[in-house]
Amino acid sequence: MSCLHGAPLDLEALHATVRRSDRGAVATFVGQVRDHHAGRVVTSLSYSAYGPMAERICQEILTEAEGRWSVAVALAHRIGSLDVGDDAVAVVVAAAHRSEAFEACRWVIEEVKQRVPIWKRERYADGTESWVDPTAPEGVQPAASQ
Amino acid sequence: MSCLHGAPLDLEALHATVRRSDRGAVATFVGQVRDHHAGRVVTSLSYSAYGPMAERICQEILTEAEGRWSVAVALAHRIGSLDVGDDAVAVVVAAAHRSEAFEACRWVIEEVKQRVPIWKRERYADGTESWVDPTAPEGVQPAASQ
Amino acid sequence: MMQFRVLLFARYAELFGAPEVMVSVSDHASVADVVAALRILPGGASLPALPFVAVNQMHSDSSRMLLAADELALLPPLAGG
Amino acid sequence: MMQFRVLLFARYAELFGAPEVMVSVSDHASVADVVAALRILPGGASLPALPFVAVNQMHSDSSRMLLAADELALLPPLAGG
Repeated sequence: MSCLHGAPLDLEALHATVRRSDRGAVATFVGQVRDHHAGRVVTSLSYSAYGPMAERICQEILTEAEGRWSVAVALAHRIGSLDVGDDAVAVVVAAAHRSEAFEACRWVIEEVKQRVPIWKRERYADGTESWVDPTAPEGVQPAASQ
Repeated sequence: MSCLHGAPLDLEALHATVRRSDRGAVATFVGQVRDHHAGRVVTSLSYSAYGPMAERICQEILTEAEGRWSVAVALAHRIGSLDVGDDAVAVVVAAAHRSEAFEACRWVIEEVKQRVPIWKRERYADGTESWVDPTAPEGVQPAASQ
Repeated sequence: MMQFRVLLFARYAELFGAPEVMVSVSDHASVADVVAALRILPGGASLPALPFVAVNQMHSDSSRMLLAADELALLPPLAGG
Repeated sequence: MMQFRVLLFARYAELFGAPEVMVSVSDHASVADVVAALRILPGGASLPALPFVAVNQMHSDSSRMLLAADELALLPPLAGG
Protein backbone atom coordinates (compact mmCIF):
# COMPACT_ATOMS: atom_id res chain seq x y z
CA MET A 1 0.00 0.00 0.00
CA SER A 2 1.35 3.43 -0.84
CA CYS A 3 2.00 5.88 1.99
CA LEU A 4 1.36 9.15 0.15
CA HIS A 5 -2.26 10.06 -0.44
CA GLY A 6 -3.72 12.90 -2.46
CA ALA A 7 -7.16 12.35 -0.91
CA PRO A 8 -8.29 12.53 2.76
CA LEU A 9 -6.72 9.81 4.92
CA ASP A 10 -8.92 6.80 5.61
CA LEU A 11 -8.16 5.84 9.22
CA GLU A 12 -10.55 2.88 9.15
CA ALA A 13 -8.72 1.42 6.18
CA LEU A 14 -5.38 1.91 7.93
CA HIS A 15 -6.67 0.15 11.04
CA ALA A 16 -7.94 -2.70 8.90
CA THR A 17 -4.46 -3.38 7.52
CA VAL A 18 -2.95 -4.00 10.98
CA ARG A 19 -5.75 -5.36 13.17
CA ARG A 20 -5.67 -9.06 14.00
CA SER A 21 -7.24 -11.01 16.83
CA ASP A 22 -3.90 -11.72 18.52
CA ARG A 23 -3.00 -8.03 18.59
CA GLY A 24 -5.00 -6.45 21.38
CA ALA A 25 -3.19 -3.12 21.66
CA VAL A 26 -3.56 -0.45 18.98
CA ALA A 27 -1.73 2.87 19.33
CA THR A 28 -2.48 5.59 16.80
CA PHE A 29 -1.00 8.97 16.09
CA VAL A 30 -2.73 11.50 13.87
CA GLY A 31 -1.20 14.86 13.00
CA GLN A 32 -3.73 17.48 11.96
CA VAL A 33 -3.26 20.89 10.38
CA ARG A 34 -3.10 23.48 13.16
CA ASP A 35 -4.54 26.96 12.87
CA HIS A 36 -1.30 28.66 13.92
CA HIS A 37 2.45 28.26 13.49
CA ALA A 38 5.39 30.41 14.53
CA GLY A 39 3.01 33.09 15.80
CA ARG A 40 1.01 33.38 12.58
CA VAL A 41 -2.55 32.38 11.75
CA VAL A 42 -2.49 29.50 9.27
CA THR A 43 -5.43 29.25 6.89
CA SER A 44 -4.31 26.31 4.74
CA LEU A 45 -1.19 24.54 3.54
CA SER A 46 0.13 22.23 0.91
CA TYR A 47 2.47 19.28 1.16
CA SER A 48 4.74 18.28 -1.68
CA ALA A 49 7.04 15.28 -1.82
CA TYR A 50 9.84 13.61 -3.71
CA GLY A 51 7.34 10.87 -4.42
CA PRO A 52 9.31 7.72 -5.22
CA MET A 53 11.89 8.38 -2.51
CA ALA A 54 9.21 9.26 0.07
CA GLU A 55 7.41 5.97 -0.65
CA ARG A 56 10.65 4.04 -0.37
CA ILE A 57 11.64 5.66 2.94
CA CYS A 58 8.16 5.14 4.40
CA GLN A 59 8.37 1.44 3.58
CA GLU A 60 11.87 1.34 5.06
CA ILE A 61 10.60 2.88 8.30
CA LEU A 62 7.74 0.36 8.51
CA THR A 63 10.12 -2.54 7.91
CA GLU A 64 12.54 -1.24 10.54
CA ALA A 65 9.76 -0.78 13.09
CA GLU A 66 8.41 -4.27 12.46
CA GLY A 67 11.95 -5.58 12.96
CA ARG A 68 12.58 -3.72 16.21
CA TRP A 69 9.24 -4.52 17.84
CA SER A 70 6.68 -7.27 17.50
CA VAL A 71 4.16 -4.99 15.81
CA ALA A 72 2.27 -4.34 12.60
CA VAL A 73 2.43 -0.74 11.38
CA ALA A 74 0.40 1.28 8.87
CA LEU A 75 1.44 4.76 7.78
CA ALA A 76 -0.23 7.35 5.59
CA HIS A 77 0.78 10.91 4.73
CA ARG A 78 -1.40 13.37 2.90
CA ILE A 79 0.03 15.44 0.04
CA GLY A 80 -1.51 18.36 -1.85
CA SER A 81 -3.74 21.07 -0.37
CA LEU A 82 -5.06 20.74 3.18
CA ASP A 83 -7.30 22.89 5.33
CA VAL A 84 -7.02 23.56 9.06
CA GLY A 85 -8.14 20.44 10.95
CA ASP A 86 -7.42 18.02 8.11
CA ASP A 87 -5.47 14.87 8.94
CA ALA A 88 -1.93 15.28 7.58
CA VAL A 89 -0.30 12.10 8.80
CA ALA A 90 -1.47 8.92 10.51
CA VAL A 91 0.47 6.08 12.12
CA VAL A 92 -1.38 2.99 13.37
CA VAL A 93 0.48 0.31 15.32
CA ALA A 94 -1.06 -2.95 16.47
CA ALA A 95 0.71 -5.27 18.91
CA ALA A 96 0.03 -7.93 21.49
CA HIS A 97 1.35 -5.58 24.19
CA ARG A 98 0.62 -1.91 24.64
CA SER A 99 4.16 -0.85 25.54
CA GLU A 100 5.39 -2.06 22.16
CA ALA A 101 2.49 -0.39 20.38
CA PHE A 102 3.22 2.98 22.05
CA GLU A 103 7.00 2.81 21.56
CA ALA A 104 6.78 1.83 17.91
CA CYS A 105 4.10 4.46 17.18
CA ARG A 106 6.22 7.22 18.71
CA TRP A 107 9.34 6.02 16.92
CA VAL A 108 7.64 5.88 13.51
CA ILE A 109 6.29 9.43 13.63
CA GLU A 110 9.70 10.77 14.69
CA GLU A 111 11.41 8.89 11.86
CA VAL A 112 8.85 10.15 9.35
CA LYS A 113 9.63 13.71 10.37
CA GLN A 114 13.40 13.11 10.18
CA ARG A 115 13.70 11.08 7.02
CA VAL A 116 10.80 11.29 4.58
CA PRO A 117 11.29 13.92 1.83
CA ILE A 118 8.10 15.92 2.26
CA TRP A 119 7.76 19.69 2.38
CA LYS A 120 5.09 21.98 3.73
CA ARG A 121 4.07 25.39 2.42
CA GLU A 122 1.82 27.38 4.74
CA ARG A 123 -0.64 30.09 3.80
CA TYR A 124 -1.40 32.73 6.41
CA ALA A 125 -4.35 34.96 7.17
CA ASP A 126 -2.31 38.00 6.02
CA GLY A 127 -1.96 36.53 2.52
CA THR A 128 1.72 35.60 2.81
CA GLU A 129 3.14 32.10 2.39
CA SER A 130 6.20 30.32 3.78
CA TRP A 131 8.01 27.04 3.52
CA VAL A 132 8.14 25.39 6.90
CA ASP A 133 11.75 24.90 7.96
CA PRO A 134 12.20 23.21 11.33
CA THR A 135 15.93 24.06 11.16
CA ALA A 136 15.39 27.84 10.77
CA PRO A 137 15.25 30.12 13.83
CA GLU A 138 11.75 31.32 12.90
CA GLY A 139 10.59 27.86 11.82
CA VAL A 140 9.82 29.10 8.30
CA GLN A 141 11.48 30.49 5.16
CA PRO A 142 9.55 33.01 3.05
CA ALA A 143 8.16 31.57 -0.19
CA ALA A 144 9.35 33.23 -3.39
CA SER A 145 5.97 33.48 -5.13
CA GLN A 146 3.01 34.66 -3.10
CA MET B 1 -19.97 12.26 29.19
CA SER B 2 -19.98 8.87 30.90
CA CYS B 3 -16.96 6.59 30.48
CA LEU B 4 -18.69 3.20 30.74
CA HIS B 5 -20.57 2.04 27.68
CA GLY B 6 -22.80 -0.98 27.25
CA ALA B 7 -22.74 -0.59 23.46
CA PRO B 8 -19.79 -0.69 21.02
CA LEU B 9 -17.37 2.21 21.49
CA ASP B 10 -17.77 5.10 19.06
CA LEU B 11 -14.22 6.25 18.33
CA GLU B 12 -15.40 9.03 16.02
CA ALA B 13 -17.53 10.50 18.80
CA LEU B 14 -14.60 10.31 21.23
CA HIS B 15 -12.36 12.10 18.74
CA ALA B 16 -14.98 14.78 18.28
CA THR B 17 -14.96 15.63 21.99
CA VAL B 18 -11.23 16.50 22.00
CA ARG B 19 -10.41 17.75 18.53
CA ARG B 20 -9.84 21.48 18.11
CA SER B 21 -7.97 23.45 15.48
CA ASP B 22 -5.17 24.43 17.86
CA ARG B 23 -4.52 20.81 18.83
CA GLY B 24 -2.62 19.27 15.97
CA ALA B 25 -1.46 16.06 17.68
CA VAL B 26 -3.89 13.27 18.49
CA ALA B 27 -2.65 10.09 20.18
CA THR B 28 -5.08 7.22 20.60
CA PHE B 29 -4.93 3.91 22.37
CA VAL B 30 -7.49 1.19 21.77
CA GLY B 31 -7.48 -2.10 23.64
CA GLN B 32 -9.24 -4.92 21.84
CA VAL B 33 -10.31 -8.36 23.03
CA ARG B 34 -7.53 -10.82 22.22
CA ASP B 35 -8.10 -14.42 21.15
CA HIS B 36 -5.78 -15.84 23.80
CA HIS B 37 -4.76 -15.21 27.40
CA ALA B 38 -2.53 -17.12 29.78
CA GLY B 39 -2.11 -19.89 27.23
CA ARG B 40 -5.83 -20.44 26.66
CA VAL B 41 -8.03 -19.72 23.66
CA VAL B 42 -10.48 -16.95 24.55
CA THR B 43 -13.82 -17.00 22.75
CA SER B 44 -15.55 -14.09 24.49
CA LEU B 45 -15.57 -12.18 27.76
CA SER B 46 -17.63 -9.89 29.89
CA TYR B 47 -16.68 -6.78 31.83
CA SER B 48 -18.49 -5.77 34.99
CA ALA B 49 -17.91 -2.62 37.00
CA TYR B 50 -18.65 -0.87 40.25
CA GLY B 51 -20.48 1.67 38.12
CA PRO B 52 -20.64 4.91 40.12
CA MET B 53 -17.10 4.53 41.45
CA ALA B 54 -15.74 3.59 38.02
CA GLU B 55 -17.30 6.71 36.50
CA ARG B 56 -15.90 8.85 39.30
CA ILE B 57 -12.37 7.45 38.96
CA CYS B 58 -12.40 7.80 35.18
CA GLN B 59 -13.33 11.48 35.53
CA GLU B 60 -10.61 11.87 38.18
CA ILE B 61 -8.02 10.39 35.81
CA LEU B 62 -9.11 12.73 33.00
CA THR B 63 -8.93 15.75 35.30
CA GLU B 64 -5.49 14.73 36.56
CA ALA B 65 -4.18 14.18 33.02
CA GLU B 66 -5.51 17.57 31.89
CA GLY B 67 -3.77 19.12 34.90
CA ARG B 68 -0.41 17.46 34.28
CA TRP B 69 -0.25 18.10 30.55
CA SER B 70 -1.74 20.67 28.20
CA VAL B 71 -4.12 18.15 26.64
CA ALA B 72 -7.76 17.25 26.19
CA VAL B 73 -8.59 13.62 26.97
CA ALA B 74 -11.54 11.37 26.16
CA LEU B 75 -11.93 7.92 27.68
CA ALA B 76 -14.41 5.12 27.11
CA HIS B 77 -14.58 1.60 28.52
CA ARG B 78 -16.96 -1.08 27.33
CA ILE B 79 -18.90 -3.17 29.85
CA GLY B 80 -21.03 -6.27 29.29
CA SER B 81 -20.37 -9.05 26.78
CA LEU B 82 -17.65 -8.64 24.16
CA ASP B 83 -16.39 -10.86 21.36
CA VAL B 84 -12.80 -11.33 20.20
CA GLY B 85 -11.69 -8.24 18.29
CA ASP B 86 -14.18 -5.88 19.95
CA ASP B 87 -12.88 -2.58 21.30
CA ALA B 88 -12.73 -2.82 25.11
CA VAL B 89 -11.19 0.54 26.00
CA ALA B 90 -10.27 3.70 24.13
CA VAL B 91 -8.22 6.72 25.15
CA VAL B 92 -7.99 9.73 22.83
CA VAL B 93 -5.66 12.61 23.68
CA ALA B 94 -5.40 15.83 21.68
CA ALA B 95 -2.62 18.35 22.25
CA ALA B 96 -0.67 21.05 20.49
CA HIS B 97 2.47 18.92 20.78
CA ARG B 98 2.86 15.22 20.08
CA SER B 99 5.11 14.45 23.03
CA GLU B 100 2.38 15.58 25.43
CA ALA B 101 -0.26 13.65 23.52
CA PHE B 102 1.76 10.42 23.69
CA GLU B 103 2.77 10.80 27.34
CA ALA B 104 -0.73 11.60 28.53
CA CYS B 105 -2.27 8.78 26.47
CA ARG B 106 0.13 6.24 27.91
CA TRP B 107 -0.39 7.54 31.44
CA VAL B 108 -4.18 7.44 31.19
CA ILE B 109 -4.38 3.81 30.06
CA GLU B 110 -1.99 2.75 32.84
CA GLU B 111 -4.06 4.61 35.44
CA VAL B 112 -7.28 3.08 34.11
CA LYS B 113 -5.80 -0.38 34.59
CA GLN B 114 -4.54 0.47 38.09
CA ARG B 115 -7.48 2.37 39.50
CA VAL B 116 -10.83 1.87 37.80
CA PRO B 117 -13.01 -0.84 39.43
CA ILE B 118 -13.71 -3.02 36.41
CA TRP B 119 -13.49 -6.82 36.24
CA LYS B 120 -13.14 -9.20 33.35
CA ARG B 121 -14.52 -12.73 33.08
CA GLU B 122 -13.13 -14.75 30.20
CA ARG B 123 -14.78 -17.68 28.41
CA TYR B 124 -12.48 -20.23 26.80
CA ALA B 125 -12.78 -22.63 23.89
CA ASP B 126 -12.85 -25.57 26.34
CA GLY B 127 -16.02 -24.22 27.96
CA THR B 128 -14.42 -23.03 31.21
CA GLU B 129 -14.48 -19.48 32.52
CA SER B 130 -12.13 -17.45 34.72
CA TRP B 131 -11.88 -14.06 36.34
CA VAL B 132 -8.81 -12.26 35.06
CA ASP B 133 -6.49 -11.50 37.97
CA PRO B 134 -3.30 -9.65 36.98
CA THR B 135 -1.98 -10.26 40.53
CA ALA B 136 -2.31 -14.07 40.35
CA PRO B 137 0.60 -16.22 39.13
CA GLU B 138 -1.51 -17.71 36.33
CA GLY B 139 -3.17 -14.37 35.53
CA VAL B 140 -6.63 -15.79 36.24
CA GLN B 141 -8.79 -17.20 39.05
CA PRO B 142 -11.31 -19.93 38.21
CA ALA B 143 -14.91 -18.75 38.12
CA ALA B 144 -17.27 -20.49 40.56
CA SER B 145 -20.19 -21.00 38.20
CA GLN B 146 -19.45 -22.24 34.70
CA MET C 1 -23.58 -3.50 67.26
CA MET C 2 -24.59 -2.37 63.79
CA GLN C 3 -25.75 -4.22 60.71
CA PHE C 4 -23.35 -3.23 57.97
CA ARG C 5 -23.97 -3.64 54.26
CA VAL C 6 -21.01 -4.67 52.07
CA LEU C 7 -21.02 -4.42 48.27
CA LEU C 8 -19.41 -7.33 46.43
CA PHE C 9 -18.27 -7.58 42.84
CA ALA C 10 -17.06 -10.11 40.31
CA ARG C 11 -15.37 -13.11 41.97
CA TYR C 12 -16.21 -11.92 45.48
CA ALA C 13 -19.91 -11.70 44.61
CA GLU C 14 -19.59 -15.25 43.29
CA LEU C 15 -18.01 -16.48 46.54
CA PHE C 16 -21.01 -15.27 48.53
CA GLY C 17 -23.54 -15.90 45.80
CA ALA C 18 -24.82 -12.32 46.15
CA PRO C 19 -23.90 -8.76 45.10
CA GLU C 20 -24.13 -7.59 48.71
CA VAL C 21 -24.15 -9.08 52.21
CA MET C 22 -25.00 -7.77 55.67
CA VAL C 23 -22.65 -8.35 58.60
CA SER C 24 -23.00 -7.55 62.32
CA VAL C 25 -20.08 -5.53 63.66
CA SER C 26 -19.47 -3.23 66.63
CA ASP C 27 -20.38 0.43 66.39
CA HIS C 28 -16.70 1.25 66.16
CA ALA C 29 -15.71 -1.20 63.48
CA SER C 30 -12.85 -0.77 61.04
CA VAL C 31 -12.77 -2.07 57.47
CA ALA C 32 -10.62 -4.95 58.77
CA ASP C 33 -13.29 -5.85 61.33
CA VAL C 34 -15.92 -6.07 58.61
CA VAL C 35 -13.65 -8.20 56.43
CA ALA C 36 -13.00 -10.54 59.41
CA ALA C 37 -16.75 -10.89 59.93
CA LEU C 38 -17.22 -11.68 56.24
CA ARG C 39 -14.51 -14.36 56.23
CA ILE C 40 -16.40 -16.52 58.72
CA LEU C 41 -19.62 -16.40 56.68
CA PRO C 42 -20.39 -19.24 54.24
CA GLY C 43 -18.25 -18.65 51.15
CA GLY C 44 -16.01 -16.18 52.96
CA ALA C 45 -13.06 -18.51 53.53
CA SER C 46 -11.60 -17.75 50.09
CA LEU C 47 -11.64 -14.00 50.72
CA PRO C 48 -8.14 -12.53 51.22
CA ALA C 49 -7.40 -11.20 54.70
CA LEU C 50 -6.65 -7.79 53.17
CA PRO C 51 -8.76 -7.33 50.07
CA PHE C 52 -8.76 -4.02 48.22
CA VAL C 53 -11.68 -1.94 49.45
CA ALA C 54 -13.46 1.26 48.60
CA VAL C 55 -15.23 3.41 51.16
CA ASN C 56 -17.73 5.84 49.68
CA GLN C 57 -16.35 4.95 46.25
CA MET C 58 -12.77 5.89 47.11
CA HIS C 59 -9.87 3.46 47.42
CA SER C 60 -9.26 3.01 51.13
CA ASP C 61 -7.24 0.87 53.53
CA SER C 62 -8.27 -1.69 56.07
CA SER C 63 -7.52 0.42 59.16
CA ARG C 64 -10.20 2.93 58.24
CA MET C 65 -12.98 3.28 60.83
CA LEU C 66 -16.48 2.99 59.43
CA LEU C 67 -19.59 5.07 60.03
CA ALA C 68 -23.02 3.49 59.70
CA ALA C 69 -23.71 5.54 56.56
CA ASP C 70 -20.48 4.57 54.78
CA GLU C 71 -20.69 2.62 51.53
CA LEU C 72 -18.14 -0.20 51.75
CA ALA C 73 -17.22 -2.23 48.70
CA LEU C 74 -14.79 -5.15 48.40
CA LEU C 75 -12.85 -5.00 45.17
CA PRO C 76 -11.30 -8.10 43.61
CA PRO C 77 -8.06 -7.49 41.66
CA LEU C 78 -8.90 -4.94 38.98
CA ALA C 79 -8.83 -6.08 35.37
CA GLY C 80 -10.11 -3.17 33.34
CA GLY C 81 -8.46 -1.77 30.24
CA MET D 1 32.56 17.02 -18.90
CA MET D 2 29.05 15.71 -18.42
CA GLN D 3 25.64 17.33 -18.36
CA PHE D 4 24.15 16.38 -15.03
CA ARG D 5 20.45 16.61 -14.14
CA VAL D 6 19.54 17.74 -10.63
CA LEU D 7 16.05 17.33 -9.14
CA LEU D 8 14.80 20.26 -7.08
CA PHE D 9 11.92 20.41 -4.62
CA ALA D 10 9.91 22.93 -2.63
CA ARG D 11 11.90 26.10 -1.84
CA TYR D 12 14.87 25.01 -3.95
CA ALA D 13 12.65 24.50 -6.98
CA GLU D 14 11.34 28.02 -6.35
CA LEU D 15 14.86 29.49 -6.22
CA PHE D 16 15.60 28.16 -9.70
CA GLY D 17 12.06 28.51 -11.00
CA ALA D 18 12.09 24.87 -12.14
CA PRO D 19 11.74 21.34 -10.73
CA GLU D 20 15.05 20.32 -12.30
CA VAL D 21 18.15 21.93 -13.77
CA MET D 22 21.09 20.72 -15.84
CA VAL D 23 24.68 21.59 -14.85
CA SER D 24 28.00 20.91 -16.57
CA VAL D 25 30.50 19.14 -14.33
CA SER D 26 33.62 17.01 -14.86
CA ASP D 27 33.26 13.29 -15.44
CA HIS D 28 34.54 12.69 -11.92
CA ALA D 29 32.32 15.10 -10.07
CA SER D 30 31.20 14.75 -6.45
CA VAL D 31 27.86 15.92 -5.05
CA ALA D 32 29.70 18.97 -3.69
CA ASP D 33 30.98 19.81 -7.20
CA VAL D 34 27.42 19.75 -8.56
CA VAL D 35 26.19 21.93 -5.72
CA ALA D 36 29.02 24.42 -6.37
CA ALA D 37 28.01 24.55 -10.04
CA LEU D 38 24.38 25.16 -9.05
CA ARG D 39 25.26 27.99 -6.68
CA ILE D 40 26.69 30.13 -9.49
CA LEU D 41 23.56 29.72 -11.64
CA PRO D 42 20.82 32.40 -11.53
CA GLY D 43 18.86 31.82 -8.30
CA GLY D 44 21.57 29.59 -6.88
CA ALA D 45 23.08 32.11 -4.47
CA SER D 46 20.51 31.28 -1.75
CA LEU D 47 21.32 27.59 -1.88
CA PRO D 48 23.24 26.38 1.21
CA ALA D 49 26.81 25.25 0.57
CA LEU D 50 25.92 21.82 2.02
CA PRO D 51 22.27 21.11 1.32
CA PHE D 52 20.79 17.73 2.16
CA VAL D 53 20.94 15.52 -0.91
CA ALA D 54 19.67 12.18 -2.08
CA VAL D 55 21.49 10.03 -4.62
CA ASN D 56 19.31 7.38 -6.25
CA GLN D 57 16.63 8.19 -3.65
CA MET D 58 18.85 7.54 -0.65
CA HIS D 59 20.10 10.15 1.77
CA SER D 60 23.72 10.80 0.86
CA ASP D 61 26.57 13.16 1.69
CA SER D 62 28.34 15.76 -0.36
CA SER D 63 31.60 13.86 -0.79
CA ARG D 64 29.90 11.12 -2.80
CA MET D 65 31.22 10.69 -6.35
CA LEU D 66 28.56 10.71 -9.05
CA LEU D 67 28.04 8.45 -12.04
CA ALA D 68 26.28 9.81 -15.12
CA ALA D 69 23.24 7.59 -14.44
CA ASP D 70 22.83 8.69 -10.81
CA GLU D 71 19.64 10.47 -9.81
CA LEU D 72 20.66 13.46 -7.69
CA ALA D 73 18.07 15.43 -5.73
CA LEU D 74 18.56 18.48 -3.52
CA LEU D 75 16.36 18.30 -0.43
CA PRO D 76 15.31 21.46 1.46
CA PRO D 77 14.81 20.96 5.23
CA LEU D 78 12.18 18.23 5.60
CA ALA D 79 8.82 19.25 7.01
CA GLY D 80 6.61 16.17 6.78
CA GLY D 81 4.53 14.76 9.58
